[in-house]
Amino acid sequence: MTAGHTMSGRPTAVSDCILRVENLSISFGRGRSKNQAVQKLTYRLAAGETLAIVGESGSGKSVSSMALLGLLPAGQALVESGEAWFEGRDLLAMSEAEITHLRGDRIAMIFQEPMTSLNPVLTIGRQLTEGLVVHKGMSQREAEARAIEMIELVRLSDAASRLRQYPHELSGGMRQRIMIAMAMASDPAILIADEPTTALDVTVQAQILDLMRDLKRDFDTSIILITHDMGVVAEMADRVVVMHRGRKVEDGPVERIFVAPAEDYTKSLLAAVPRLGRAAGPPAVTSDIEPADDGSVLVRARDLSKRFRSGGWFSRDEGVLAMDEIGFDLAPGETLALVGESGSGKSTTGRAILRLIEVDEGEILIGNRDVRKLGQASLRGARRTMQMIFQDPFASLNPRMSAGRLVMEPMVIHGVASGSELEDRTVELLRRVGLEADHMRRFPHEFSGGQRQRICIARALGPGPKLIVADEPTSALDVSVQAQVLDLLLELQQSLGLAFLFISHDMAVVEEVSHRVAVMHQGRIVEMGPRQAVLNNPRHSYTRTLLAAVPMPDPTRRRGALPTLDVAAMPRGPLAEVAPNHWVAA
Amino acid sequence: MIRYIIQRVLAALVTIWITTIAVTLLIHAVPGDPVRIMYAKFQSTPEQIEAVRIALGLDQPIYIQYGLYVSRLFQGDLGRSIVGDQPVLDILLTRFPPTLLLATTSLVIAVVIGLSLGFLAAYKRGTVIDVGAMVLAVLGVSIPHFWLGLLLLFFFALQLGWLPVAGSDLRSLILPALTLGLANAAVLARLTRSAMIDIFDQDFVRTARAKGLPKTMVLYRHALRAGLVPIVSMMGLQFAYMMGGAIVVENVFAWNGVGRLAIEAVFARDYPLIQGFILFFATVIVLVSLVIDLLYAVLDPRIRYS
Amino acid sequence: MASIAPTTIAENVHGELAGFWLRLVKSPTGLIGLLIVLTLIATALFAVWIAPFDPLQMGAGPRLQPPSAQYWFGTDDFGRDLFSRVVYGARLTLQIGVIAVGISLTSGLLLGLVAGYAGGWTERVLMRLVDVLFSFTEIVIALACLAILGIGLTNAMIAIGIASIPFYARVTHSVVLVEKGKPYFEAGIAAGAGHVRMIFLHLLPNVVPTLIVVGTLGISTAVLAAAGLSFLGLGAQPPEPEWGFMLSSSRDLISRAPWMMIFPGSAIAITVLGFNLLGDGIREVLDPRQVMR
Amino acid sequence: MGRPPTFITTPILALTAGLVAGSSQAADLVWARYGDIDSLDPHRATSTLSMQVWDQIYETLLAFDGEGKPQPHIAKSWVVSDDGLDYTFELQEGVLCHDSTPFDANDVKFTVDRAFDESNPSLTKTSWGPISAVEVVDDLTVKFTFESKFGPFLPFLADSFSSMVCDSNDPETFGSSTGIGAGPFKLVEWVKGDTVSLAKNPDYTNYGRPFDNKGPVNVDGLIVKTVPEAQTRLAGLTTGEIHIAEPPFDDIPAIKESGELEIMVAENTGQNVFWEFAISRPPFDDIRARQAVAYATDPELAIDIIYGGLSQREWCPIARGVFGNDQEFCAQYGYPYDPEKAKALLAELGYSTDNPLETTMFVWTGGNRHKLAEIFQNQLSQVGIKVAIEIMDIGTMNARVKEQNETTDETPGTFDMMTWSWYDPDILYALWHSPGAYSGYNTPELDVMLEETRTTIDPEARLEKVQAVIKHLMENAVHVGLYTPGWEWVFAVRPEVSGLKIGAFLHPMFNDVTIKE
Repeated sequence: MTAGHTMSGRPTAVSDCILRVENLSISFGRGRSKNQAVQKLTYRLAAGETLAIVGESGSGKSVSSMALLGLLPAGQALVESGEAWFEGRDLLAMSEAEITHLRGDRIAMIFQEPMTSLNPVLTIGRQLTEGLVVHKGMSQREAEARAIEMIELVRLSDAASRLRQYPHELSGGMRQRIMIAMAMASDPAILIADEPTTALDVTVQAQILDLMRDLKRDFDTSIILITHDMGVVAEMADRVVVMHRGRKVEDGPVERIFVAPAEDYTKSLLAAVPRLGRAAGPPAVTSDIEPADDGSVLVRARDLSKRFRSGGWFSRDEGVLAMDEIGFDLAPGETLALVGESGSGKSTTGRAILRLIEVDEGEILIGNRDVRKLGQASLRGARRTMQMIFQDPFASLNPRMSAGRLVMEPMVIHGVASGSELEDRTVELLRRVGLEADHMRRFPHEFSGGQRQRICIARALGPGPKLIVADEPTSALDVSVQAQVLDLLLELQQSLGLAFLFISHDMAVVEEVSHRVAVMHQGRIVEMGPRQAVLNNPRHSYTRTLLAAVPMPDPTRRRGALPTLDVAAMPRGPLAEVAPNHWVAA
Repeated sequence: MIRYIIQRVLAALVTIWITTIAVTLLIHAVPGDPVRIMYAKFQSTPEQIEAVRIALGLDQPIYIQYGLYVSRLFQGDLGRSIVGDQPVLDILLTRFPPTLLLATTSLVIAVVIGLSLGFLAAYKRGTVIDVGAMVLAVLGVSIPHFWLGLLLLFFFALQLGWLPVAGSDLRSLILPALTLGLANAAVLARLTRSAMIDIFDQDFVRTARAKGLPKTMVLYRHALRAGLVPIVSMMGLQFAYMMGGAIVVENVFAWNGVGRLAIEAVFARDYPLIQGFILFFATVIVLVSLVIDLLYAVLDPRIRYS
Repeated sequence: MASIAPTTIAENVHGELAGFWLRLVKSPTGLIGLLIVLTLIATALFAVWIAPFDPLQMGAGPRLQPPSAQYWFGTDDFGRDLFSRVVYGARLTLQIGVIAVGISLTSGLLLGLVAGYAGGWTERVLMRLVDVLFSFTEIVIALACLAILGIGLTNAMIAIGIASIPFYARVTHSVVLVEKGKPYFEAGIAAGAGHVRMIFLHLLPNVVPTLIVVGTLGISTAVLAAAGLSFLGLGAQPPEPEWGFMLSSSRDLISRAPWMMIFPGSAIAITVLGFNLLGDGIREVLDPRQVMR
Repeated sequence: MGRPPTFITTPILALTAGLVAGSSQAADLVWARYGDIDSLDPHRATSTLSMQVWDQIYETLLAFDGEGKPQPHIAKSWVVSDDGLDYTFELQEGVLCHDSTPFDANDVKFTVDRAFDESNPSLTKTSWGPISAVEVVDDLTVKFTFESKFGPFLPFLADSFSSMVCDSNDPETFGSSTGIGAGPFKLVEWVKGDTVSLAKNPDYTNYGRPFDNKGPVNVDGLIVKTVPEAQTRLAGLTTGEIHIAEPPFDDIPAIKESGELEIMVAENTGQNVFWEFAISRPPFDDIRARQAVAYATDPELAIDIIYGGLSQREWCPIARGVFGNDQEFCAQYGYPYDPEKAKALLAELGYSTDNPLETTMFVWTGGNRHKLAEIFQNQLSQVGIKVAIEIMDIGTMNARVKEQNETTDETPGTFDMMTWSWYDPDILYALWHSPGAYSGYNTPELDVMLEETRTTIDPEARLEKVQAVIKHLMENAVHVGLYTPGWEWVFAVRPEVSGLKIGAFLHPMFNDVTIKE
């Protein structure tokens, strides 16, 4: 961890306040279905300051910011009370015309989903220049010149040709840069960023955060950063407002919040955040389960390759290479983490092992049975020993079946038990994952995200599997719930001796649960080895970049500047053993 | 884009090819002897009927028949109609244009009224305008267009005498076009409303508002322009409904299009004419949908530059 | 999003169904639609008691009598009581709707389910066939069927049933594709479920709600189509009191006896409106978010 | 020209203006009818609709006078041999076909030879009679030779079924798109199912037809439009787009009161509407079933409801005004309305209202006939005969009736409301002499009686023969007369049109017609 990155952009003195929000209350719906989204929220934003508003989903953090610009849906939302003083005027009292004039000019906003925030049928140039023409009265040519200038500022190559491109021709990261260029073009006093990097890969997130910090310095803009990621808060924020169920829990300078949080909620929030590098210190209690070390192998994968062809009968292009000579072993009771960014092929590999996807070539042995040779019927039988948990708790349960029925399903299929014995096993499994017997009769839509994931786990345990492929099981959950589910998985591995193929993009979570880690990039494993070695002593440039990009939930230890990564020159050859059981692509 | 065009053109050709097969099989699906039923009108002797059966190639195995039918098709010979003992192609060429004229005029009316009503209802979602427009639309969808035709005929032609009851000139096009146009305007309004509501919920509309663009620019440059893509894709299906509706409406107003011809052909079980009619009808719809598909590609850059 | 599907578990189905009816009656469209449809069913069932005269009896009253206290809808040119004919017409209309939709819904469901579930070449061939049928439009397929089967009301019902199979196949296919994409489907396969179990336990229960909505709307389309065919003389034959046929025979007397045209026409319109509103109502209750196009 | 139409300016007008030109010039006479002709070829159709158009395009050798007697026309004189087997005709000089080729004996021979063509004979071949030879003596003289005496030959030569076809016709397109004759009008174009456009024949001279105008017609052209919907025809009449048309029967009283249009009712139409049964198989192979239908139907009530006095009950198998028609004589063997008798007959056959006899009634389109059929359907259902109605054009009906008589499978036999118009009792020969127009009922005994009606020339003797045939047909319920006239005999004419004459046996002629501006 290269320390010593010089701190720039920290405001020396707290100059006068640019935005003062007093007693803001917002509610949705009326009568019985009314819900109080924000209650009496009060906070200040100083000039040149980055204020982070942090909270879990449903805390009202983005609703309160949207209200400032009058962007809440007119029909449903109601600003019950509150004032928002900006440049001597109350934003909440302005007419639609006045606030429209101010939006995009004095206060700009960027959003979470870059893929859908740009109009797919209009060119980038048109969408960049229209704001300038409206607010600054520029001519089309002047606006285009300004737009090119901004594109270069957000570090995108050949800016001029970008104007004629359409959004679908750019990647997620590039589109977010365009959104930032669009917002900063009119040199706004305040930039509101609603979870700007949540949807991006961690390396791209790091670049965007660096860009935002530099732009804030150059344009002397104050930023309201809305996020749920404590790492991003620690890295970017000068001051923090913590929100929970519509209320401000506490606010204050970022160091004070992280080191000495006043409220219990903040304490529990910080405690639940998985911290990368904890493994560097004394081994934490949770991840010391030793896999069977008698050399027996549960899963043996060799040279797995898979190419996805696109298009109809006549497509000439050869499509995307999702898996390229993937090979690894997995011992009973062991957890191997497959980590990498989107498009790295990690979840494809997970599904290929279970033959939910057929690989083009390669060999898969599970409990020394060649899975690829099994006919349909015997494959279905073999599925008893290998189960799967999914990322999206809301969609991975059949909405038409009650919880009990869902958990019973695999057991019924494999004839594990029937009649009253089946009932008892189901109740026992539900209790095992922390639910009660009477949950049996309820339907999926009546459970929270965390409870649903528990049902999925109970379902997977039913037929007594040896291997569980967990595809990003906690990434859709709030941080507090995530911690409980991870603990449950580790405890089950301990008591049932389960082997996990754990797929994730979150290095901190990987560090907490895995015995061994395999880092994947564009379909290949570039580094694989024990967690300790790979995370603390990465030998491959991509692993190093990946680790460096992870924002640290500790304001004192600032992340170093991102090492420049030359993807083309990166070694991608077959793995060589550089240390005991520690392999790196040559 | 090129690949999209090729795909669409190929799909259209395959559709027409399958149509020719279906049309050839049609005559064999007839219970009893189709030739005898068709030529009963001319009290032909059994020998004459046998001669016709051979001329039509009905005694040949299916695939040879199909070959015969297609080879004759390319020479423009769709066989001779029983009713007027005239080449089917000539009849269709004279009777199709009025139907196309009626269908296109009605489509224009439906688009003009339907789109504006749907767009307005979506924009003013939840207000009294939206509810009013949608009540009108659900009524429009429920009123049978042949009854609407009779009502318009009763008021405008018989009571007020403003418009002719029937005829083949321009003034007698107004009532049938209005009947078909209004009926389908209601359908279009409902479809446009749900399409535009989807668009208004999109993130890029919120971005446009967040950029402080004036309401009209948000509505027309962003929302409507993006809404055109799904709406245009509906036009293909809508035109097919128009042509279907025209068949019935023509019989209300004695509009001398192919609709009346088709009904007479069914009554007289004039199979060569029915076969020709189905082939023509399907081909017209396939070609129009192809044109609309290509227009759709031009409108949507995601396809134009894929 | 409450679900109505006939879940395989009996436990709280009762609770769920009751909840459904409660919400349906609460929404105005659902309520009006339900009332109209119930009145139609009642009229059809108790036609014998409701109708004051025998619908076929000529000379039941003076010819071409305008609506009066004794003849609520007036009489036609044979002196038959129009109100009784419209009442008995309800029975035919219901038959048309149920039989036509029965044919098209079941075959369309099967076609769409197989195409969607099988995927690959079967899907491509089946859906290409459906597109071909679509380019024929429903009325042309109906005409072709009538040309083959011969004219008449039963043949018209079958023709309309066959003609709307492509519509149901396409709807089922698109819903199956959506459900197949959801993780719970992959979870079922991962759990080791066979094809039969996947289709009937996982896929069908999630496809059925949409089909209930589409089926209800389909009845109104079928009634409209059948009335259209009878209006052209291809469907109902004399003396059947079918509304479309009554409308076509009213055409010659349109200026002398407009009531002969107004009442059957409005009967069709109200029935179609009823089923449309009921369909919209059910859709609102089932899936408020997904505005089914 | 009716109420001046105020335009509703709708956007579509601008869009489609001028695409479809108006269809008729000012001085054209527009005659709208419920159906179209079947063919322009007099040998390929038998419908009245077709015959009425042949009258305008083709000439006949002789012409009927006011009372329906054949007079010289383009055949200015003729000689009959003593044995009645040879007829020699002298033709008028200078008669031209529409393509200005001369009309002469060769054209006559061409027409007759074509009618007797082996492979494709004329549908009305029998009505020409047993001609054994046609000889062109010289350009203006033609001689017919017969195998046996044939009384009805001369009246036939005045009927449009003997229309003379010019030999310059192109066989490929004759009948479907071309038709050259020597009549008062020339064919311009036939748009199937829509319009037959005819233009004035400038070189026409009227020798024997009973009209004042001896030269070409006064109007520029005659447009014969097909407008199936009666209301549409009425509307056309009121707005002036149509000059002559059959109005909706239900509106005739109102039209008469308003006096806006002149109502003309044709007399002496020679039309006869009658029940005819398929006797090849049950149920109508049994005379009791046929009689049950006759007793169970009340034509008097039906025609009163539908035609309101414009048509009369007809007891005889041949129409009023035709030789041999005698209401009292026919009534003795007729079938008065007697539902009880019908029920009794049906009971004998094992049928009743609970277990009805099921059959199908063929009816042809137009003239409110489908409504008549519904009344009969209702009357028959009251005695226990369940009838499905099948409506078709007359050409198809002729064929289907013949087909029914020739099939002997188990499907129940049908019956039909057949209609024929003929100027001579010889129609009974055409209908019932084996094999018969519909290969229906025939017996050797009836054949002999029918031949005698042809060979006995003396009127009193022929009357006895004809009445014997009528008695036989009615007693066996083979040909049960219903009403006459039955179709297209009512015309509504616009006030500015004068001079329309409707010749005997329903031949509207336009020679004297003028249109006042």
